[in-house]
Amino acid sequence: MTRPFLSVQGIEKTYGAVVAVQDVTLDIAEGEFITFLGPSGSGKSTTLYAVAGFLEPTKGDILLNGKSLLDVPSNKRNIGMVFQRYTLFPHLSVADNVAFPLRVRRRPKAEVDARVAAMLKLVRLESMADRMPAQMSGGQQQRVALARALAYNPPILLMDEPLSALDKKLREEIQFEIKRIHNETGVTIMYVTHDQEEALRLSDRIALFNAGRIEQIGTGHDLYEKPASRFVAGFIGNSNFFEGTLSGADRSIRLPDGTAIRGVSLDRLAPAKEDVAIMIRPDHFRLHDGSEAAAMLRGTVTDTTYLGEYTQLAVTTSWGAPLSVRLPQHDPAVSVQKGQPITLTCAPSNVRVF
Amino acid sequence: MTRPFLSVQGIEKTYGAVVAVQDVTLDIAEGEFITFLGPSGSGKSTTLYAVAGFLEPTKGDILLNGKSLLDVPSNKRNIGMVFQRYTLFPHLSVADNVAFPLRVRRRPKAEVDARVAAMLKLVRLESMADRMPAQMSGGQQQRVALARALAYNPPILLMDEPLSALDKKLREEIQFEIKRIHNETGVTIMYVTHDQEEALRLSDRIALFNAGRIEQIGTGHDLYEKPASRFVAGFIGNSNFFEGTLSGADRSIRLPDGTAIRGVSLDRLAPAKEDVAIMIRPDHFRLHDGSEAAAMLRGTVTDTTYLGEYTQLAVTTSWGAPLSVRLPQHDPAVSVQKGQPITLTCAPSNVRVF
Amino acid sequence: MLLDFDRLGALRAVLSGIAVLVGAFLLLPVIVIVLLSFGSSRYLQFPPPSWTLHWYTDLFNDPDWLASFATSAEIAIVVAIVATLLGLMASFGLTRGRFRGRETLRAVFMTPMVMPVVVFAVALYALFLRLQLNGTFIGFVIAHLVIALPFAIISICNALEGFDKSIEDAAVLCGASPLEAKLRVTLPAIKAGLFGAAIFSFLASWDEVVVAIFMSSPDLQTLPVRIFSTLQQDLSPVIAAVSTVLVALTVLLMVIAAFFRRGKPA
Amino acid sequence: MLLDFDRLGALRAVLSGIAVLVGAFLLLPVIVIVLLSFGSSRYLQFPPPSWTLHWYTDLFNDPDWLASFATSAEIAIVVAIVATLLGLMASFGLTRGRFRGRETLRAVFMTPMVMPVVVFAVALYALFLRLQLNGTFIGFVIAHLVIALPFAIISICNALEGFDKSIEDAAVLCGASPLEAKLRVTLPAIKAGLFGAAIFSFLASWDEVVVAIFMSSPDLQTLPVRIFSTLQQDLSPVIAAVSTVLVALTVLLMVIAAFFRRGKPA
Repeated sequence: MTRPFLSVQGIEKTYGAVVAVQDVTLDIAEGEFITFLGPSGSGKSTTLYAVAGFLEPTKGDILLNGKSLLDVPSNKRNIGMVFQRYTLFPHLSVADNVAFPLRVRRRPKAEVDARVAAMLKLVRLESMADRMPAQMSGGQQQRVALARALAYNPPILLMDEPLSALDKKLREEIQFEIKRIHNETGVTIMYVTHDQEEALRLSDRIALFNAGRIEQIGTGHDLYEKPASRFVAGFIGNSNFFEGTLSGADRSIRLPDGTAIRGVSLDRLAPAKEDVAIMIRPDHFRLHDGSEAAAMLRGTVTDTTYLGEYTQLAVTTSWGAPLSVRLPQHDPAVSVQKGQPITLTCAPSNVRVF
Repeated sequence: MTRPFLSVQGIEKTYGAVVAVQDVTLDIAEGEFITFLGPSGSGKSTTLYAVAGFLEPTKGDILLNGKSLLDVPSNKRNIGMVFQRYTLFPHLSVADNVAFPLRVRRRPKAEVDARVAAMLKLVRLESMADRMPAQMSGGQQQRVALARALAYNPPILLMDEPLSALDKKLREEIQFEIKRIHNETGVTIMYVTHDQEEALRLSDRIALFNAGRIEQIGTGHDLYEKPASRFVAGFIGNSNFFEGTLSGADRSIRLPDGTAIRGVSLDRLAPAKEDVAIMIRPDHFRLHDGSEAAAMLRGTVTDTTYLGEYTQLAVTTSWGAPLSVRLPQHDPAVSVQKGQPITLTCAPSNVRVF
Repeated sequence: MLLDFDRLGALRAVLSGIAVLVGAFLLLPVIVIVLLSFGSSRYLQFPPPSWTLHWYTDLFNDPDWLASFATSAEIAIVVAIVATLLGLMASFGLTRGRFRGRETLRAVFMTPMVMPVVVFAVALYALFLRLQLNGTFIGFVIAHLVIALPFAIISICNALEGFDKSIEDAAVLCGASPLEAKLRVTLPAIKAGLFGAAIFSFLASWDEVVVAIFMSSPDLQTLPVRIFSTLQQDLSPVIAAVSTVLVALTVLLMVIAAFFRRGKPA
Repeated sequence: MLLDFDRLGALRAVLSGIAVLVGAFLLLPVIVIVLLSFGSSRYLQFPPPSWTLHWYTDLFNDPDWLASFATSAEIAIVVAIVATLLGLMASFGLTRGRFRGRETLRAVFMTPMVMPVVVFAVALYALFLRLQLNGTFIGFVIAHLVIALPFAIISICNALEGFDKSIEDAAVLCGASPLEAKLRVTLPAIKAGLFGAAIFSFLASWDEVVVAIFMSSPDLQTLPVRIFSTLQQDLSPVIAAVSTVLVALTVLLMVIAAFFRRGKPA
């Protein structure tokens, strides 16, 4: 196996008795876009700050091209970073902000000017070179911050929830820009967010953090389709959980009302487990059309909500558990009425057991 | 026609030369849940404040059961209101907050106590009667504010973006509570929001505001499926717009590359119009399966994004326009690759022309 | 923030050290005076050769000092009450009113804080000569009101600006008249600010000396004036004792004000 | 907010009226003194019988007044510079340091603002007697530094707290050393606060009278001290003229400070 570009090895950070991150290990390839996803306080930002050199891990090491970064101070790590808050230098123009890291490095004026022009072109703000930060919108400021962070060609770009202060439309627009810039520059990006859609949209791989540890690393497809734990299944996408038991020699799954579900993969399950949690995503249900099906659920519709692209049903199962179901608009089920009994099916490959 | 419960008649409000709302007219039935939806500054809050009596319209009238409200001061209008910000009285306990409107009205103690208990039960915070507001989360505070607003049985409840400060999960939870309370109490609700999903989820009818006027009033289904204007189509749900022309005796629609689209309803169109805007929603496209279709678009896939519940394609049409397409996960198109040519179809009933 | 800046340790230690030194420098005079008041030396030897409460006994047996104490307290209490009430009404006008020149008026309110106090003393003296208010209780109250009002107004304006007007609007929609909403909701919610205004006004009057020197008559002398005039004749340890009492009372009131501020609902 | 409260008009008008009256009450003494300084009456008749610049001519031809003016200015300028520099370092320690008792230290810094100024006068006088600093320039500077530092620290601490530390962090990640980041990014960003600190420190020294009375010698008298001592002998229109000059300078500096504050990047 080839040596990884950036390697985080068993990082731990404690504040007194509080453990912020624990045993975080991951390897990142050159040019990869990796996202740290997780709820707030899960340790994703702490890990990023350790890479930036803003805090020293209690244990573990961080290697870049095989060399430890720990004894290198932040300002010598040559890492670019875009912060959650707007961090443009308020007394400097846009061009001077982008030029700052180059001037600190005492590069010749011609090189600085050329590089500033190139960076502003990259983020499509050529016309705003002379603006002051206070005259710009939040979205524009973050694009300038991105240009500044890339100005000195850092091998790694860290982004700490850079879009969290922006509204939804603008966020999507800048996500698109970030993806384009990643393609054009080939820089390695470590991106922190708590927004799963943003993570899915941007990343090559996602590291899902929970309570200071990495719960699962993989592509968005891996995390959505093959969640390694109940936490992952609950965090990525919408999900219904209900109780079930494994029984018989064939270890088939039984729902509380006795219905059996067959053909579900039990690979990831501890062998001796009997009481299990069953997970089905709201959009994996279909209205039962009368044919034989491997997984069938009976219940009563308690509410229907028209949501444009789909219709959401609130269903109470025959054993009283609430169920959320999303049917595409063109499904015949859109005519389902409140209070009506309903039978739903789901492909066994879409049923997860934990 | 029976007399409307609440009637807003030609309201206008100007501040100097600035027109905040103009010619806003709508009738609300008793027990209805109506939502004012629109971007910020569109006049939805101004209209609500006029009903609350916090501002006096420059023109127009507001009638409750046929009687004008304009000369009734705010504190005599008997209207309940939940504000965007947390407005619990900070020095009073939860129970005293809910009791406040009853005590102001000098109701007997026994009635106040009974009513407070009933209201706290309604919002499911019985156990928190003695808490102070500062000890509660934002979601709990808004539920107490709701209990307080309903304590004196007002005929109308106004809600001004009450959930905008809460995070997504909590927002959905309280939306559900509001819907339940609306069902249980039968109160008439006027609700302001800028969140289209919230509007779709809660309302019987939606009034979509734009630039101080009502653009369209109707059910969520009406606004999504039969948008009256390009603004409505763009605001509710995701949408692709592109240019087209009407031609020939049959007034069929031609795309810039010459393809004709047939069978599209032109009802809402001005008769003489030739250059039109065509709108198709991203989830209304299907992959062309080779059969004859009424509407066909050719293009090239420029990007694919896996988003869990669906896959999003960025497509450039043959005449160079960007197109956003969402295909459900089980569609065969999920195997489409970047750079590949693609042919999409859309049912003529899903094509809108403006 | 999670950042702990282990790496910036050296710079941080230097800056913290400077902060502590500057703090010590600022406290030094007060510490010296407190120590001297308990020292046995008639000539303020420092460090004191031994400790005694003698000067406090002298102080509390001197009817002149006690009279000044009473005068100061009476004036300061009346000033605190009037300044808080006037300040409350003025602050409502300043934060809620919408008239031309509101910003200018706000600046006017701060005038007595930034004006040289000696100019105020001259001006009030000249004005009161004509009105025959010099040496009267009411003259003292008016003069100190001018000094104290800006503090009351700052405290109450801050409280009112920190108070979300929507809460008062909510009370009105609940059925309370605008005045009732202010009395039952707004005032209780800003009570920490009102209390702060009263304490700061009290202290502004209680500690004031320059204007008081010109106002005072032989019969009506506030405590700081008596300290000042005694000091010009002789630096005795009794003055250190009075000063210590003055400091103790000030610190006590500041602690109460801070405590009140912290206890207020967030 | 869009609310315009047409309905609360009456109450609002009353409150606005009170605000204007209180403002007039606070301005009255200053207006009287300015008018008197231009009045022709030797005996400060009010309203003045006619107008003259006579007293200003007297003032600017009197070497004693001019010497005091120079003394005040020299002391205040040195105090402003030293207080701003010391305040900057102390403020960094206060806002960035993380040591036990940081909150206490912050309270200590405010001591000179809330302590009775007469106590400071007593304490510094007693202290300086021993150090033989009374009547010296350095003594004045140290004494006024104690009075001025809290203002400088408040102004700079506010600026530092309003400055997002992430911006400095960004400069460090851009390759600047921690010290370089402070000099090239943090200081320019808080320059309005530094300027405010200098102006307030200058004014605190320039306007101070009580401590200065005890420090001063016949050779070294600040302007407020000379006003004070002249006033005790005689209330002449020249004093009104000096007071007006003092007020004019104070207002000028406050306007500059306000302008600077407004001009800073949002």
